[in-house]
Amino acid sequence: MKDMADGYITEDGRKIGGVMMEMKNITLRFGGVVAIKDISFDIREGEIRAIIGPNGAGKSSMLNVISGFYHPQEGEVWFHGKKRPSMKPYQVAQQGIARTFQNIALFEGMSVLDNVMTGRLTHMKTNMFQQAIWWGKAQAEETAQREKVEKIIDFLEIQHIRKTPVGRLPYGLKKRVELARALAAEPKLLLLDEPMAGMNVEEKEDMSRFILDVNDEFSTTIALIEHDMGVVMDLSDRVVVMDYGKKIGDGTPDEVRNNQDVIDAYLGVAHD
Amino acid sequence: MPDQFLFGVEVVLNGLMAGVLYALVALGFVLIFKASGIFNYAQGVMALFAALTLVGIMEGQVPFAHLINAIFGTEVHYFGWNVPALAAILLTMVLMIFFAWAVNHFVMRHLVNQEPIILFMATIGLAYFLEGVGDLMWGSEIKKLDVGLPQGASIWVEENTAFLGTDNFFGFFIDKLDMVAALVAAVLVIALVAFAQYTKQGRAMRAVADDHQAALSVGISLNFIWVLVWSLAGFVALVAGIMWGAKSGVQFSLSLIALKALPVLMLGGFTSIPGAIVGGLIIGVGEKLFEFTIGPMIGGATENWFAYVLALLFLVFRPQGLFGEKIIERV
Amino acid sequence: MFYREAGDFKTSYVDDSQTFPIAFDRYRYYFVLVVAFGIIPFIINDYWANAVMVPFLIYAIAAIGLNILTGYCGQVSLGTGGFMAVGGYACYKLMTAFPDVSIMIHLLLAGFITAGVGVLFGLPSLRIKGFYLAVATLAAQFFLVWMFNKVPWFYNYSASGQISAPERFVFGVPVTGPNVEAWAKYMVCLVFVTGCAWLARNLTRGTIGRSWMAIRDMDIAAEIIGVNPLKAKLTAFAVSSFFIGIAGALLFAVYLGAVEVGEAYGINKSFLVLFMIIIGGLGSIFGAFAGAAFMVLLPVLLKNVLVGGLGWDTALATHFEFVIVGALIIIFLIAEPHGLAQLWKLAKEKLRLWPFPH
Amino acid sequence: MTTTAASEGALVSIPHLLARNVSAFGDKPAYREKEFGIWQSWTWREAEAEIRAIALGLLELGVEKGDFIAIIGRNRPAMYWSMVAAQMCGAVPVPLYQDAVAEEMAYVLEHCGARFVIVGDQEQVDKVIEVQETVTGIDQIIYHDRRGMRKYDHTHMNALGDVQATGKAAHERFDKELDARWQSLGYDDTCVMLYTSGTTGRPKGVVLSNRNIIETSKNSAEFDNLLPGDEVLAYLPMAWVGDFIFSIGQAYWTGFCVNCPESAGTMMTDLREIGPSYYFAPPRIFETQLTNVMIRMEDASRFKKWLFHTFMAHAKEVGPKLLDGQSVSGMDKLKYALGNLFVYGPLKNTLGLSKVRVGYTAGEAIGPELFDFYRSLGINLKQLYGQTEASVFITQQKDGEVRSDTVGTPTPGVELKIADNGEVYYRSPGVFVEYFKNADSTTDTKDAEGWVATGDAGFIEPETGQLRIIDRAKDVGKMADGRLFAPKYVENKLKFFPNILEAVVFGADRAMCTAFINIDLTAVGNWAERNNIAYASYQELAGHPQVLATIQSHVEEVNESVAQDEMLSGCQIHRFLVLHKELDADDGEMTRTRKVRRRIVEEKFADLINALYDGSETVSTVTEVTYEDGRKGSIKATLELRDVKVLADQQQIAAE
Repeated sequence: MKDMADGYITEDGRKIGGVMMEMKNITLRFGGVVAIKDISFDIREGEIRAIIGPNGAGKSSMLNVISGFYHPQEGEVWFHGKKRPSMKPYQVAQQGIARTFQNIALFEGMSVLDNVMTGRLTHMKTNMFQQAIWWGKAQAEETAQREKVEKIIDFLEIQHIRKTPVGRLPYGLKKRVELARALAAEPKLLLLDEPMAGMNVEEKEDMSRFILDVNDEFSTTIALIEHDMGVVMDLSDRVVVMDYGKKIGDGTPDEVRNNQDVIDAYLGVAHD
Repeated sequence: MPDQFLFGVEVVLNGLMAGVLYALVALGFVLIFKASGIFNYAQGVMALFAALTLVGIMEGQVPFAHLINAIFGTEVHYFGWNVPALAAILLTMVLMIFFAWAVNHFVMRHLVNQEPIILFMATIGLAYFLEGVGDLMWGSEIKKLDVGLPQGASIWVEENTAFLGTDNFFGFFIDKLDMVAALVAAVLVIALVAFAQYTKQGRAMRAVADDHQAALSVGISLNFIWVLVWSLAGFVALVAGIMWGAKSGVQFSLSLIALKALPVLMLGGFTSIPGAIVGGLIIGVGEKLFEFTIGPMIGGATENWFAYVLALLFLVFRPQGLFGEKIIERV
Repeated sequence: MFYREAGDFKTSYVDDSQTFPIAFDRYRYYFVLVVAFGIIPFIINDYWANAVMVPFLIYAIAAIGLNILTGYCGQVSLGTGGFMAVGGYACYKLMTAFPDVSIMIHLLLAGFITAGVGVLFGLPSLRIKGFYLAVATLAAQFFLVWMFNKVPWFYNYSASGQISAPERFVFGVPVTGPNVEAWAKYMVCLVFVTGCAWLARNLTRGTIGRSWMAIRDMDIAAEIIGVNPLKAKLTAFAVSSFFIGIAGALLFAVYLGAVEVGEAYGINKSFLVLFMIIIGGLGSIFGAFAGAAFMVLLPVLLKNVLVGGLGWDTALATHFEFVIVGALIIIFLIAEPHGLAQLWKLAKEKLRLWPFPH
Repeated sequence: MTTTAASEGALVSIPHLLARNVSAFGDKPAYREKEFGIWQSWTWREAEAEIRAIALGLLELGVEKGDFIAIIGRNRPAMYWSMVAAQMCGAVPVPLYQDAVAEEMAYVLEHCGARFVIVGDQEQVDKVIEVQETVTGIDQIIYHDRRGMRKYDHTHMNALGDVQATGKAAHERFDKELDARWQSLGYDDTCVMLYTSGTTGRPKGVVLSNRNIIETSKNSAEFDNLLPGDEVLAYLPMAWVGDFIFSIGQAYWTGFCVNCPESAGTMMTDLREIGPSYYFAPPRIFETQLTNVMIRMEDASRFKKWLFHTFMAHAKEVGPKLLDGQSVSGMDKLKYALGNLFVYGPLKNTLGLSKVRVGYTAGEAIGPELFDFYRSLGINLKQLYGQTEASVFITQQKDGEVRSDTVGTPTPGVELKIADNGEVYYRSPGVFVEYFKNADSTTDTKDAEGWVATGDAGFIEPETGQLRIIDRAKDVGKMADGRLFAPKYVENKLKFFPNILEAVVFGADRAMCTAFINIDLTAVGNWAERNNIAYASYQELAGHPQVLATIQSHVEEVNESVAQDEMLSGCQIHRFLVLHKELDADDGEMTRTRKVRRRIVEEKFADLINALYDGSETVSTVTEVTYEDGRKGSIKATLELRDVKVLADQQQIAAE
């Protein structure tokens, strides 16, 4: 990895750009419990950034801070070179940050297609009255958005379940539908919260391929949390390691793998 | 002291007494909610049903008399005996326990793991059902309930507070029944707390309230606990029914008290027994005071809605209620 | 069994997302429309209009309204009666204040006014969830009824405290007042039902509908993927109240003619409409119709059987109705939480797969 | 107006037909493909524009007259367009089996010397790149689906879309050249080259001229009265001659619409959505469908089962008669109409066969039960007999003269003769030009007068003129005692049992017949599930005693039936075993069209055959297998051999 002022080149030859998002000295408390303690790191354009750590390290809380669901008591979030003011989650989504959830958060009462269509809500422009009349603007918009969504459905190979209610799907497919919903938003930054939790080896391979393809096809920047170390090391360009709310490592997979603090955290503490 | 102020104090006192009765109904809600997460809309109708049954048994009414007469063309109404109050109360309680079992066996058992809102709607259905059954069993006319509780304003209080007025002639008007009710409510709360703290069943009940799965894993029978809490709720309903029935007769409006208990709960939180008491008192006092001060200016009868609007405003600022903990949402 | 879908393929997204994508369903829908508009008006009599058709159509509108709020957006409301009252009284005030304006416009305006009131009472939904909200909507119910009862301006200071609809015409035919014919009542309601169902379908099939359902299914996730909860919930309250307001206005102006607020728009109305959508099916426009039909027909049927057939007295029959309605609610929630609409859907699926079982 | 002027007489190539179609019904749909959730469709005019763009692009890339262009991919309009575009450039399209392993692909690409390869997606690109290690002639790879292709070296690689774009941009330069090229195509120029799967040896490149294809398409289309409004579903391998005739030959001749499914997994749903009016499927697919029908009906309520069986029984009696236009009593008609409402109609609808006007099956003998089932539903299912070398059609069944045991009368324009040894010969306008770079084989197969040997033994029924096929001519042999041995005849009888997927019968020059059996995993697996028999693999299920017992009873039934036929009674099976693996094309045991390669099976499982004849009770064996990803492995198994009851020869009984 060659360091450059405004980016670097990865081992497999991808160009990584400048800093897209920067977390500065984030501290998050729930009542007396400190979930995140003074953590700083950045995410660069086009990179796959992993956050790892034992259970309860505060990884999900960090993702929740990025997506605007939790508001840290201290610290700043910088996005595209500007300090992000306190925002509602849906405003963060409108800025081009989409995510998936650790415990699948699909809309169970809707079909796969409708779920993915909700991913495009931030791109919908027609107002309520146009929609009530339907003919004209609303229908045209619906068709245009459907076309984009179908591309995603094709991309993730879920055509055969397009009209199935998500409630009936097996776990692995649900995860994929959730990814589709996030992708449908055409995000600049995609957050994945344990995208491979609970999957078998084959499903993990599929999901890894999709993640790489997404990064490759759409040049989407990806930040992910994952437990499976092997997967993380294969997928990601740089890794942040957290333990008990603190950052104990940050760097390329190789650097992190050889970091003594990280080794201690994983070996010394008998987490799962 | 000016009379106006004293009137106010009297209103507050009366409000407190009414609040105690609200709290009594609310207590039934809390019991069931804590143990099973069910918001039992039928609690008020249970009180009505219990009171109807009590009167029916005491007066020796033939259950379903109208129905029987309509079907068989007979003219039966009364057995012709009277049952003493205490025995009738016991019999009613037996019926309420049977009802608790039936609710669990035929309804709630089949709705395990449903969303709370579905359970809530099921209890609305239950309320309709029970109201219909009550009317079919005992008839829908207004009945007087007399189990020997003291009635009328307390002369003692009136005489002993007379000195407060400017001409020593004021005297608070407080219903004796209300005072009994307050006493009963206090006893009931203490008894319930003691039951929950010191008996095996009580501890099991609390365990279930904390964590269903954990309770199951230590061998507590959920079905038993649910029948137990529904029975307890039935008992509370019976007590509330007796109090309200004795105060204003046994009639349909009794079930509307249940609706009053809802804002009480919203204030106090659905899971807190002290919350129910405090909430009841706040609502009782609040609505009486509001009616006393603002009511005349805007047409009166503000008790109809005051409690709800108060609870609504309150909730907007503190969604978890008075005693509830702040909810940390997770994804 | 009767479905023949082979060769029915879609070459555009418009075709693919139409309301009745299967030809057989489409023809059945046209058939219903033809019967409703072309046949029933010519054969309907006073009994059928007053006992069955008109209340069915009016409650169908209300049920569609509540279903949008509860079934699609997941916000339970027990304030339907109160909002219907707003529609009724708004219509009355408009009719008496602007006698020259068409009643159809008044009915629509009544809907818009109710929508405004609905938004106002919907504001707390941003903070309050689940049955807390359900209870909070009771505030609307009780407050509004009290207000129409106690503020004389609303009933034009009439001595009785009641409001009664003056005679109004559409195309020269009386549709309100004492001289209305059965078919005229029926047609007014039918036009509104058709319009409302069409609007509701349009709203629920697109962006707004999906953001409602997203809020219903998982509100936190919905917000994180970009649904503005304020907008979604308030639009649901507005649209829902719009329909309910129209239903309330029709109930007053076309159906009852004269109204005492506590009786016509009491808490029982709220429950009635809620039961309609539970039995009919949450989150389904067809369910609103099915539920309304069921809850309107059930008492008529019971009355005919118990009072007409067995000679019971009316009070007894009413109590019996309570028992049956209560039991039905419970049975539906246990056996089929998605109501008649789901049964209908399952039956349709079965027929489509016939002779195979799955 | 030039194209209309050129009409009938000048329709000498597929591009000519295309031009005719554009002017005759330019706005009618020519292609549809389920993609992105809906049926994308192209009219003849739009299709022509796409094809022309590809052709221009190919010219720009330097395609010369007479070049071979390999086409590899699943059935997609773009792939068909590429074939026609190749023809427009004067090149020869060579469609390949998309599931061929790299080895097979290498042989074909080397043999035809393809300069251009047009493929569907990344998977095929990878294979072709692998092939390029040994095959040097490939100049350009053109791929259709861009997915995953970003990182490839594009110096000799293009996306089809880009080729079209550059083609369009360069149209000023190449329009004239292109028009000159396709207008100069002649009736005897090569239309397409198709590689036969070859039951033995290397694949052979069958060169078919425009005359072959167009005459055959014309004759067969007129035979069945195919119309521009017809719909077909293109789902069979593009490298198979049948697909070429149906989806290009007949489609361009009649102008009907070709529909491509979304993926292999959604084939059945897509079939149902399209509801083709002209449908072809090998018996295997009909069989799978019937098995599914029966399995699903098992779970139905008793009433539905009763309804189903009652009406199906009635249909069996009446349905074929109605279809053949014979007279049927009014009562029967009424009952059939009821059945149509409650059972046949919905059944055809769920199977997607409601609208089938002309249906064909071929390739293998179809079981009479199976054949009658579909016909009794009112589906006009017929048989045809054909070969790549004949541009498919040799014989076809006429409407109203359909039987399960014959393959029909000669297609218009075809002459038949039966040689002394029983082998069937034919001569027709569809007879192929030659085997590419294989003059020896060509002369072996086709004599100077144009007669082609089919390799099948059969006879023409004197009273009906229908051809009846007994077996492969070279497979019909003699047993040690001189009695006739027709393995295919017995194998087909075995395969008519739903539980039996494949059977291979041995017995040439031996004293008795024996057999290998492959069980049908769907049917037997379903049976096992019902009977709570747990199994982890095909192998385990195949070795289960109860399964063996069932198969044994099937074999005994077949023996009874074989014993009826005096000529073939010697073919009764004395011993059999159930194979521990499914015969597979990847292992070379079958052709890509799923015909058993008898020689290879005999070689590979020689130890098992020996065991069948040496009387041993069990046999242990190790077999090499190829996994889907091309890796090799081996499986070990111990198989149980079973003796079967054999009926005494009727003649002998009579003699004694």
